[in-house]
Amino acid sequence: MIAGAWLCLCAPLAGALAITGAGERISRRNAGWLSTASVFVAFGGAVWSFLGLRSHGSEHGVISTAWTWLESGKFHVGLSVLVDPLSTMMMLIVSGVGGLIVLYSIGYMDGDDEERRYFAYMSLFVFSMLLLVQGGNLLLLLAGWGLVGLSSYLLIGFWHERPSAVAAAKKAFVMNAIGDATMALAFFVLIAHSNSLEFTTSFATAGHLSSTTVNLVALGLLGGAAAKSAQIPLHTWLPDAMEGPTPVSALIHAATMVTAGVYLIARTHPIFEQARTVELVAAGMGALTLLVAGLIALVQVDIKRVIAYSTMSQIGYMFLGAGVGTYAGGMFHLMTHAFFKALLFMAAGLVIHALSGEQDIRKMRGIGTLMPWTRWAFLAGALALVGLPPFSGFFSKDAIIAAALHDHWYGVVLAVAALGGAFLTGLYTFRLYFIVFGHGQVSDAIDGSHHGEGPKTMLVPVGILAVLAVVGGWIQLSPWWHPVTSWLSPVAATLGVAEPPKSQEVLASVLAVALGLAGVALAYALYGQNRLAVPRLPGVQRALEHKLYFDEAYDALFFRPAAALAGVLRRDFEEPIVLASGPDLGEGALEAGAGVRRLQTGLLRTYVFFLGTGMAVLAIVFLAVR
Amino acid sequence: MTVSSFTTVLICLPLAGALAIWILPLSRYATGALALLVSLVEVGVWIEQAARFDFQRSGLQFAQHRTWISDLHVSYHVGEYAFSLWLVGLTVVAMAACVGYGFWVGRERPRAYFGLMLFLTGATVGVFVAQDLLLFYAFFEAMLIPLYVLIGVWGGAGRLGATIKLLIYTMAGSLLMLAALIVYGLKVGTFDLVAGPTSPSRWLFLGFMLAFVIKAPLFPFHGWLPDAYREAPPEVTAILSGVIAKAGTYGMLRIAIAKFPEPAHYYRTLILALAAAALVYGSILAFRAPDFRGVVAYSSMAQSGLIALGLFSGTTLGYDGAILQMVAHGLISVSLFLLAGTVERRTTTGQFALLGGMAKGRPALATLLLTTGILSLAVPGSASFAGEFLILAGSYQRAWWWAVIGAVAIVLAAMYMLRLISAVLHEARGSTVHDEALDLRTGELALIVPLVGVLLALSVWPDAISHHSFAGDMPTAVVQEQFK
Amino acid sequence: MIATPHVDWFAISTILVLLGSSGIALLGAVLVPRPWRRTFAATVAGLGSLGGIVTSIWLYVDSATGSRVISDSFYRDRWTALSQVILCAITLATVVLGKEHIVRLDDEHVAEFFALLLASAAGMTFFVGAANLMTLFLSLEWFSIALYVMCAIDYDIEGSLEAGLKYLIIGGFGSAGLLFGSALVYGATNRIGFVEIAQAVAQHGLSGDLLLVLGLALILAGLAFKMSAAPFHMWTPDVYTGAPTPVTAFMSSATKVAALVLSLRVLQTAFPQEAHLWTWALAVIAVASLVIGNLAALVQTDVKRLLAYSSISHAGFMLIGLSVGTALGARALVYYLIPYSAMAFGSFAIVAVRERELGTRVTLENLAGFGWERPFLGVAMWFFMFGFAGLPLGGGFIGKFYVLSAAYNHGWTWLVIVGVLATLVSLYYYLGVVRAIYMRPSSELALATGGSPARETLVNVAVGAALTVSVGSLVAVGPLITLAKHAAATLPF
Amino acid sequence: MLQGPGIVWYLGIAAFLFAIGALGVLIRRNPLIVLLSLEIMLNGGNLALIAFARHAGNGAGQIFALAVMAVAASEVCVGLGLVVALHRRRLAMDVDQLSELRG
Amino acid sequence: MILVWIVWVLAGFACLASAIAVVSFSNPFYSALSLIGNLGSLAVFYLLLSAEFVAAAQVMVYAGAVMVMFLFVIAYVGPRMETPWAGGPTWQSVGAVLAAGAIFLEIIVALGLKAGGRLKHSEHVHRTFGTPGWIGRLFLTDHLLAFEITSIVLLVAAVGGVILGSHTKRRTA
Repeated sequence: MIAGAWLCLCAPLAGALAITGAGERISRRNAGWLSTASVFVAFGGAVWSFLGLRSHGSEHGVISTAWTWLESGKFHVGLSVLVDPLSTMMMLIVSGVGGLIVLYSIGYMDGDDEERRYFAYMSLFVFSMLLLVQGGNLLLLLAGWGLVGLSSYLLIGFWHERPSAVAAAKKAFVMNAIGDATMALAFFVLIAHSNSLEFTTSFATAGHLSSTTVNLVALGLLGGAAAKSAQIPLHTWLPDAMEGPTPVSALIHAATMVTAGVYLIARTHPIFEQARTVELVAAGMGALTLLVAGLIALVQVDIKRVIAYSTMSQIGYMFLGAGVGTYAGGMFHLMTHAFFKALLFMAAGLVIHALSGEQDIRKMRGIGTLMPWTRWAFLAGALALVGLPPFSGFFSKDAIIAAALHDHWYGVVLAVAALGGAFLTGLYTFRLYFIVFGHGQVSDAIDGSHHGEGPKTMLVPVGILAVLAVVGGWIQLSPWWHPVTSWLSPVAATLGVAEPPKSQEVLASVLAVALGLAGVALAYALYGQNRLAVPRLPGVQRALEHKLYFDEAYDALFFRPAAALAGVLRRDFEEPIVLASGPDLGEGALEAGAGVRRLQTGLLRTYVFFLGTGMAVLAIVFLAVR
Repeated sequence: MTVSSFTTVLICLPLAGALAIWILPLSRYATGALALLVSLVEVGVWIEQAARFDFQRSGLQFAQHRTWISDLHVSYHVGEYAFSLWLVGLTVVAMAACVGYGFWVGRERPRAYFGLMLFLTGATVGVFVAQDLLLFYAFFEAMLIPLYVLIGVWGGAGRLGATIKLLIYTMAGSLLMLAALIVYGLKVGTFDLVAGPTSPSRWLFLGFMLAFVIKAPLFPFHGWLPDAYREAPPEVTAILSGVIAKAGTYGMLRIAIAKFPEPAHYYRTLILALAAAALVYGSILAFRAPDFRGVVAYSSMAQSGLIALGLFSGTTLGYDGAILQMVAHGLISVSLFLLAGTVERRTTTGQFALLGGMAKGRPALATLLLTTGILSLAVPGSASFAGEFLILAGSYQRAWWWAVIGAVAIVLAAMYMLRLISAVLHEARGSTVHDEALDLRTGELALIVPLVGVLLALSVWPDAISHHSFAGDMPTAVVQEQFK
Repeated sequence: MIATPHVDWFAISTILVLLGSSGIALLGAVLVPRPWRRTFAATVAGLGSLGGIVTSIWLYVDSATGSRVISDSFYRDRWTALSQVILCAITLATVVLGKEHIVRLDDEHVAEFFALLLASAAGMTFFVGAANLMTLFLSLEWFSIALYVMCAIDYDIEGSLEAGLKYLIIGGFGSAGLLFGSALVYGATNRIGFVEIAQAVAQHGLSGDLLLVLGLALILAGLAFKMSAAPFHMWTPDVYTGAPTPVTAFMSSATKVAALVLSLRVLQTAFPQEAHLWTWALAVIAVASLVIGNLAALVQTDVKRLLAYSSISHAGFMLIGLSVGTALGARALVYYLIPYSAMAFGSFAIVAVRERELGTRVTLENLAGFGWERPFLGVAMWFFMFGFAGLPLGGGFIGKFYVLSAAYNHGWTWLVIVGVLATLVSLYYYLGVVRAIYMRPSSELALATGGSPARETLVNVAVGAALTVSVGSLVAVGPLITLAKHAAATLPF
Repeated sequence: MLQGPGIVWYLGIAAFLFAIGALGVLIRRNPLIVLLSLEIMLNGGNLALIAFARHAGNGAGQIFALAVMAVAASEVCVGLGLVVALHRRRLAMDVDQLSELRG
Repeated sequence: MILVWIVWVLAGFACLASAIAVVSFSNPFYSALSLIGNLGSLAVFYLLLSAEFVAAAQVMVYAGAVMVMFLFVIAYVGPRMETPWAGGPTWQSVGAVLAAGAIFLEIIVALGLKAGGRLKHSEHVHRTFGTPGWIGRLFLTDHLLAFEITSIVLLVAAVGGVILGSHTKRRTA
């Protein structure tokens, strides 16, 4: 079991190192296969751990420490992996979906100059993500947390000749660094109080902390989670991150990394439970994000950006779920979301690949007729996303809405937001679907550049994921059948308040499905059949197209002042004062020297005069002092 | 040869090598080869010493003691503590890499050059092992002598001004230290660092600290830094920032904190503020620096601030983190500056406006620069992260705001370092980047890859340093007892 | 029958050896044919100074307890002997340097030069042992007059005569002051012997006596003049620049040694009751020298002038050791003198080489590339400059440490601060020299014609010796301090 | 017993000589006159020595004075030699003109 | 007594006047001659102070030998007229007077304050005080070394004079 976990963790790292080290001695294609293999080995390891854990029957999982990673005084942190239900679930998702996406990349990246680098990065990412989920203590979790950010940076900026890609990569990293920093601060508090970052010790400590302190800790963790999961206000990097290759978007910015925030909340829920306020803030944040992202998604014309906003929105659901206490619900949605969102991205990738990189949905009209498989796959994903039964999204999303509804007035607000989100989801998803795959004139631009359906390496993973997107939700149909919840209960027991009665479940499901369908219908009317004119609200539209001016606001609030401050410091402090003060003093000394030098007239009488004066003064002083 | 003489060997071997190079009329190639050999042997000696080091035992090891000036109680007293062992290791490894770099690029006037490099090695090792104040001071100053010539002769166009600034600034500090150490030594009747008692004098503390804050440097004593780092040959800049600056922070720990506990306590907030200022200010300026070395230079200043933050937080985590960070940052900045050198050799410039797009077709350069840059911004999981984490966790225990400032600096570090990476490697090809500019050659790889390798190894096991810097579990106690 | 006093010939053997070889050299000026004259005189002078070293070492060994000899007018003790060793060593080095670098014209007056050199050295070796005001004054004039002539001996060089005349007149003024001061002290105490003066002051309660302190002021001024301490220093740059460089090398090292060593003896032996006056006065003079010497040196371009100002600032440093009036100060002074004189001599010797090679004054400009052309001399200059600056490349480092320690021990922390600040300022111009010899390409330099090819063998020996002493004194601090301690032990503290 | 004016009067003269000699050195430019002024200063010292010798009734002062005479003669000898050399080199007999070395 | 006083006043007057004359004549020739007068008047003082031998030496060595040397040189280089006070900055002339005046006043003040004290009563001296024989004895006993080195000083000066004064063929060009 433990060996499986280590295997799972190390295989992708070994893959990354092997590809890097081999350099040009390995062919591009083989690099791709090597990477794929390493991730599937990891999946094998994950399965091994899963089976082992099942038979082992351990309640809280097993920690295996390789060696002490960091130690100072009483504080010490091992390089250890944790195998427990939560981590195994994540391992399975990460390595499984990851393996499929890496496989898909072989086709997608075929022909790129730097395929090797790509696959090395991909393996590195999978390793980092596994470290994040397997890390046996908070510090290793943070290490994985940072490393996924790094891999994300590397992969977003993969096409580094594009300034926009580089800028997006930097933005993603910096935003994530903010999250890392707040998490680190939260850890400092824990260390100060318990000298430990072990999960159990820390959670136990949290119980003894004052409410302010524990709220601060939770807030720090939430900062990290929000940054990683692109929740408002730290969300602006995610749409830009679509500059990366599409499989990257599928893997990192849809299936795995961005959902790490949910994992973090689930993992550290004992702390959040001590800090209910913060937990509710998280839920509210999720609600806000899911609405805002849904709205923005309505007007985007870049296929990947639409899906990206949809991702933000769906993660908003997960946060909502975790925030109200149904950690398992959040995790369940995380899993199904991984399936269908990866699917959507990969289907979109097929289209983009077929169109040689074109991402503007207005130029894709009619592609569906040329790519039927892709179209079906996309449709499966879209339906899962909207959450219509029996597609996977239905089961997971409705559980969250139901849980939210259960809470008092705040819960109602959250549930209303979530239901609004369901409507929006239907609308923007099918707007996308109808524009891209709807019936219509195949645009001229497509004809010339179209490559047809992609290669098998791409279609097979898409197919598998399409199936998973359909059936993935069936493993849990709360409240009647809930293996996921039970599986996770030892580590992420759902809060009592989040245990919704059956009536609520039904109510939530009905409402959500109805609203989702309404959205789909509206989209059909607007875009599928063009029966209705898209309402003209230029102000709103412009605001949404500018993503509600978040970027502009951050630019004006943070970047510009900081840059200006740096400029001012440099121009008005560093150069004139710090750098010049030394030379100025030196100038002063030199001037004094020139003064002394002028005394040295070369005239004998001056010299004698000074000698005589010196004598006289010395004598006077001596006489006076004696 | 007894075990104790290892330390002396570490000092004298490079000095003897320098002498041999100056005296023997060797060819250009043979000179470089001899120098490299000597520095590699030096590394070997250090490894042997590290292997024999007893990390469980407190107190000085490999110590040697000879009377030097009897009537003032000055002695030749050298020896190593665990943390000095690491700093010595940093020195010898960094120097070997830099000597190798000089060999690789074929510096003009090789005999003078390599002699000076070896001399510098000996002097720097001396700083870290000296256990007598005057001896420490002598080595502290002796480092400047070769530096002055190395920068002044082999440096860039503005080298003359830069050298003068470097020397005057650092000497301004260290001469006041001389005054302070005279007063201390005569007052307590010995210059021995081990035997000497603590002193409550605030003036003396400030005298010592001034030298260290200039050398490190902390804000606002860094007036010498930008010019020196820009004008020096890259390998010398690497030493300056990777090793020499650490002498400043080492001095803070070994002398300022250990010998002046009461003043250190009294001025703690002031110094923490300076350190934090260095951290933030350096980061901000690094973000605006227009060239490769400018960024790394200011980031070094920021890192010195961070280390000082750890040391003066006065906590166990802070001390351990500071030592770890000294070593990690030392290796990082050596690698970065050597990389800056390789970039400059290919493009003749370090100006970002003229660079860009170097990653295309140069995978080795790109990979190494990226790796080092990422390590430098302390990505979680790296050795530098471990150091930074410990330092900030330690300073949090002093007061929460230091950790918050440090956290801000984490973000700033990401900003400037990514800016550097993309300005050099990414986006459109710069006007000075030609297709003929090759990827890193074998020689260069042989220098930088081991450094990065050590860093990665440390990232995998930072505990190698963090738990082996102070005997026992509580560095605070060890420092309070003055490492006895 | 007059009972002439017992003459302890051994006590003055060094002086006699030097004087004797001076005489032989002088005879050589007349008797030896011109082509051989230089070699002959230099050899005689070299042997003479070597002999002087031997006898003074012997004297050191054999004079564990100090005493006064020949009617109490000369000290036979280790203080004298140690200074004599230093002086003779400087003389020997000067002979080695001068063999090739003095008086180019037809070897005219070469033998006389060596004779004068030795005579002047003899005067100094006497001066350091003088035991009363009269022998002090006479031996001062003895070596001064020889120096006046040596400064002007190469009167074809521009400025040589000017230097000689300036030195003579200012020197005359200074000696007149010293004389009048001696007269006043004599008048106040009726004594001229140092010991007797102190005794008289103690017996008759003369401390603070008007004539005594007035005399002390004038004596102090006269001696400070010889040390070229500010504000009595103004002749120094001009004379050092104008004099033939070997003479400058000799003056800058030997004269300072003699003046400082003797001043300490006079002040400690004859005026211990007035210590409250002269310690402060010397401290102020030291500070003035440090300030003025260093500041003026900052703006010099002529290397000899620069070194001259540097010697003023070093006089300031050594005066710190003198001014504290303690045994530690005395040790510091003696110790400091050893590396200082080696470095001062060595640096001027190197200037002499460059001067000869260029046929013109050496400036920072035309030093360009020197370090690469003449690696050994370049390295030596490098060592000297850094050593002067107090960096640990030579005994100057320990010397500064020592005098500052002495100042602190005396309770003068402020003087320590002044000392380190002065060192800081000095760094700028010392580094300037290193910069000139190494960091400017020699292509910037248009070599003046008219220089003669350098003859380096002997110079290298002399510079090498100076280098060895200056570096060696860093390593062998212990033994040197022991010497200094024994030497200082003969003075009353 | 000293006849005539007391020792102090002699010393006053000596002081005056010393001062006037110093003044001469300070205000005259002809090196010859400067040398003469130096002689006056030395003579002032000599007078003081002899006066004190008489006052104390001990011989050291007189011996000292005699030695000073010799020294003065020596200085003059060298000084005049320099003046002659200056003359030969066709240099101006003016110490203010001798300011080649300065700064 | 009176006679002594008269002699003293005359000599004093001559001494002061000639000293002033030395520094004020513009012709060095006259200055030199004035110095002879000065030296002569000093010789008178020496006699009054029972320093017979010194007085004699003063006249012979100084006024005789040294001054003759001076006059020769002045004749050789030609008397060059020069006004006192001229040349150089004004502050220097003022400063010169101040410095010289200060030295003078200091000594006078010191003497004046002491005049009533110990300086008032001079010792009785033996008749031989200051005689050549007495001086000679001192030279050979108490001050043997001073005597010897005086001769060396003279020798050195002589050699120096020869070197500086000797006239050899100059290098052409």
